[in-house]
Amino acid sequence: MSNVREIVGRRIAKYFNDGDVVNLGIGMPTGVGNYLPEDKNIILQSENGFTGLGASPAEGCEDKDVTNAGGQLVTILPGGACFDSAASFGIIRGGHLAATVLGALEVDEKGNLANWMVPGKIVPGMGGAMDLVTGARKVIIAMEHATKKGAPKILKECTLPLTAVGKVSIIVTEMGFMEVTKEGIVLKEIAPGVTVEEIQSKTEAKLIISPDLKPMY
Amino acid sequence: MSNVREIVGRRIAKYFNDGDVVNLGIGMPTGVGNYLPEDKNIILQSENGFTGLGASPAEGCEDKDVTNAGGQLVTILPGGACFDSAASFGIIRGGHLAATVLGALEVDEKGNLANWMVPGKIVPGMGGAMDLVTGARKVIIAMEHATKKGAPKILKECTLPLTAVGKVSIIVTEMGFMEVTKEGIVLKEIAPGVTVEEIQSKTEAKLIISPDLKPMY
Amino acid sequence: MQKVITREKALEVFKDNQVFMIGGFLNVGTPESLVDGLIEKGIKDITFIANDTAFPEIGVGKLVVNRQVKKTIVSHIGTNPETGKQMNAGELDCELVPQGTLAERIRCGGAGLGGVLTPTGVGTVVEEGKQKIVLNGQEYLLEEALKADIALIKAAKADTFGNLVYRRSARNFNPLMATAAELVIVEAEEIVEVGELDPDEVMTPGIFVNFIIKG
Amino acid sequence: MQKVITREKALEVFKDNQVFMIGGFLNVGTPESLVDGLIEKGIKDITFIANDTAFPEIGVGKLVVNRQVKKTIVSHIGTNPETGKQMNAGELDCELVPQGTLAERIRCGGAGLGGVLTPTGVGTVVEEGKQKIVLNGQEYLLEEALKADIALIKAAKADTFGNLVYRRSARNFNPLMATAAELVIVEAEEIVEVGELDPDEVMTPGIFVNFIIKG
Repeated sequence: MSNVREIVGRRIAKYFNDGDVVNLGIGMPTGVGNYLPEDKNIILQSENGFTGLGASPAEGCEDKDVTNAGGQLVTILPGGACFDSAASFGIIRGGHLAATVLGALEVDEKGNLANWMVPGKIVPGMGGAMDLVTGARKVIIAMEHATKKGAPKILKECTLPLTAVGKVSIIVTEMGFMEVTKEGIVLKEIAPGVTVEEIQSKTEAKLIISPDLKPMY
Repeated sequence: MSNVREIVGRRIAKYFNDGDVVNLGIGMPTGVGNYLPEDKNIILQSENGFTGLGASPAEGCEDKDVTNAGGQLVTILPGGACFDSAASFGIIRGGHLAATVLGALEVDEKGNLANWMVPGKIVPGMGGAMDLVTGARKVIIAMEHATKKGAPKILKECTLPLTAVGKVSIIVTEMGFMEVTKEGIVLKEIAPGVTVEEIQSKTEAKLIISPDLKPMY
Repeated sequence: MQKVITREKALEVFKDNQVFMIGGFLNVGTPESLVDGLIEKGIKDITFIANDTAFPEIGVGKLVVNRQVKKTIVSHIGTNPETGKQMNAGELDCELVPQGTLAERIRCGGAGLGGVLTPTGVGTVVEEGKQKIVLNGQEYLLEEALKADIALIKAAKADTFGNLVYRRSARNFNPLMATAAELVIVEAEEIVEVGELDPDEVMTPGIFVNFIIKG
Repeated sequence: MQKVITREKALEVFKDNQVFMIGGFLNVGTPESLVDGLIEKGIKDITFIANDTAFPEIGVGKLVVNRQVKKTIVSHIGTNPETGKQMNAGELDCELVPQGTLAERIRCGGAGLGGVLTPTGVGTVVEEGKQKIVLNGQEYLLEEALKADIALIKAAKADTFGNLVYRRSARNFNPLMATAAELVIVEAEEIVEVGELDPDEVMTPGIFVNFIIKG
């Protein structure tokens, strides 16, 4: 799993352009922050109310009023700015984020996403996820390719209650980098040591193999 | 006219309670600020973006960034706060003003107000007036009782385009203090030297004379 | 117009069956001393509007565990399993609202707006029972204003008139909620005299604030 | 990502037929050097969204007098008789919007909201052509979002990343407009290095800002 986080995190971190404003969701997406390229200025937005999200504080430098959206103590980098929740979601909903990275329970070939509840079981609530998926210019899913039991999470059609309709752009798992297009899900990069057959066998949706398929690093 | 301003200003200033947040419109209403009682804390809100509106600055103390809604240089008192236009009208529309004082072209016995345009002639625009009239808990009209030509401004029904419907609570002129009720306009106080016949003759709406009619000071 | 009062005095306004807005995001920026007051007073049938239900033993989460809460309107309950348990058992009415929508609904309540049109939630269960309005080919949900009887607000600094300054991510829902309740009670880490705050640094104008306690 | 540029460079982005949002309230908080740039460049068929049309010889008012303006969306034109004259002659399309509604429409444009429901204007000519929606017995007008190609913003201070601080009543529409345009150009009285502004004093986060000139 830690290996999955690193593979996925490294690949997504490479995706961003200089100056991009990005929101990283809780869990695996948060880990993307560890791999941001040093030669680009990627600004992280934290939906609880600031831009310029930085690393965990050094011991003794913790500030009880500076946490990420998961409640973990973090730092604010020089150039950061704080705001209230309405302004924060104005940024998110208003299309001012180049991208958001979120986890998924299910994602499908129409770009639908389900990541906020399993009826009768877990109902954590949508928090900021619905706004993030609706408003960010690119929605990038970071997740393990299949469930712990091996069941596909990339489906023809989501079965769980949706977070948003048709908004997912990119899916990155430990097996590959995929783009959601009108024609379906295109496998553009495949992880070293993984075959096209293997990734398809763990994917319910029929993958379109890019004629230009590359290894994923 | 300067006498009218003083009579009207003094009477309205006495109307406020300690702690009231009040917005004074441009023109005669602004003058109300000169007569605020010293023993009460009346907070003036300026719709261009602050609370704690104070008097004109002393010479040499002008600040180009501190003006009232009429563009005149003013001051901000200790305890004042600045905000943007959306927040300013949140205060106004949201019922957080105890009262607004505005001028009128016409006002009628149903509490309708017309003060923002004369079709084909002057169209200054409504500025903040429509929001003020809609949102303030009390709408107080400060004006000369009749037009310069002597025509009534307090009508059975407004003829000019309305600023808002049924929102006027109080009308104060150099002739009297009137309250708009469901039954009609009640004359509650009359200026010294003015008779009931005189004020009625300059008023199109039929005035209800308060059984408790008092002199206006 | 003495707004700075004792905690004891502030707690006297709490009654059963009131609707509260309570600032904070996973307890960051939550007025904990006031929330604890709801527990001390044994206030029942609380409805609270907040970002989340915090944790079982922290902040507003304690109210849920204590079964003092009739209804919550929040965006997230995942950090407090007790909320989900009571909800699934039909013992707690829990309205889940997307976080950005929650912020806007509260802001509308304070700003005299009836509601806003948001694209968030279109095509999901969130749209159930709501008007859908199409503008320029885009679908929006009409989300209505929220108001409360009492807002419990946490500030870093207050002057004695109630002008407030928040710190860092402890700001979150506090300035919005301070506009949307009949009565606004502030728990401030520091209380200063009028005139000590620059008008430009004030984040909530004092005109919104009724009472201030030292927290 | 060098945001601080020369005035000359900034003016190069202006083209005929663009929609501008221009901060200011009777010219307080108006980016005058940028507005003068529109005159110098002879830009035509401008649509501008602003609080007012200022005065004939000051700020955005000069654009009207110069007949560079096709349309304005403002709350007030009384201080610039030329606007009314051109409007009455059918030479200028002037949409008059209540000031609070104008602020909300711009905010909606920046925040991805389709519109808001306001009680302001109900029963007046402002309601013409608009959807009226009744909630809990109260009538509201549906007022739609506004966006622009370019926002011209005046700030007291900017850091080189574009974090902005406004002063006193010069704030007005500036922070709203900075969120609602494709391109945001700031005229700042003072430009400081990144890190010199405290995150809590920033009123417009730098992520909204494309270019900064010294004004």
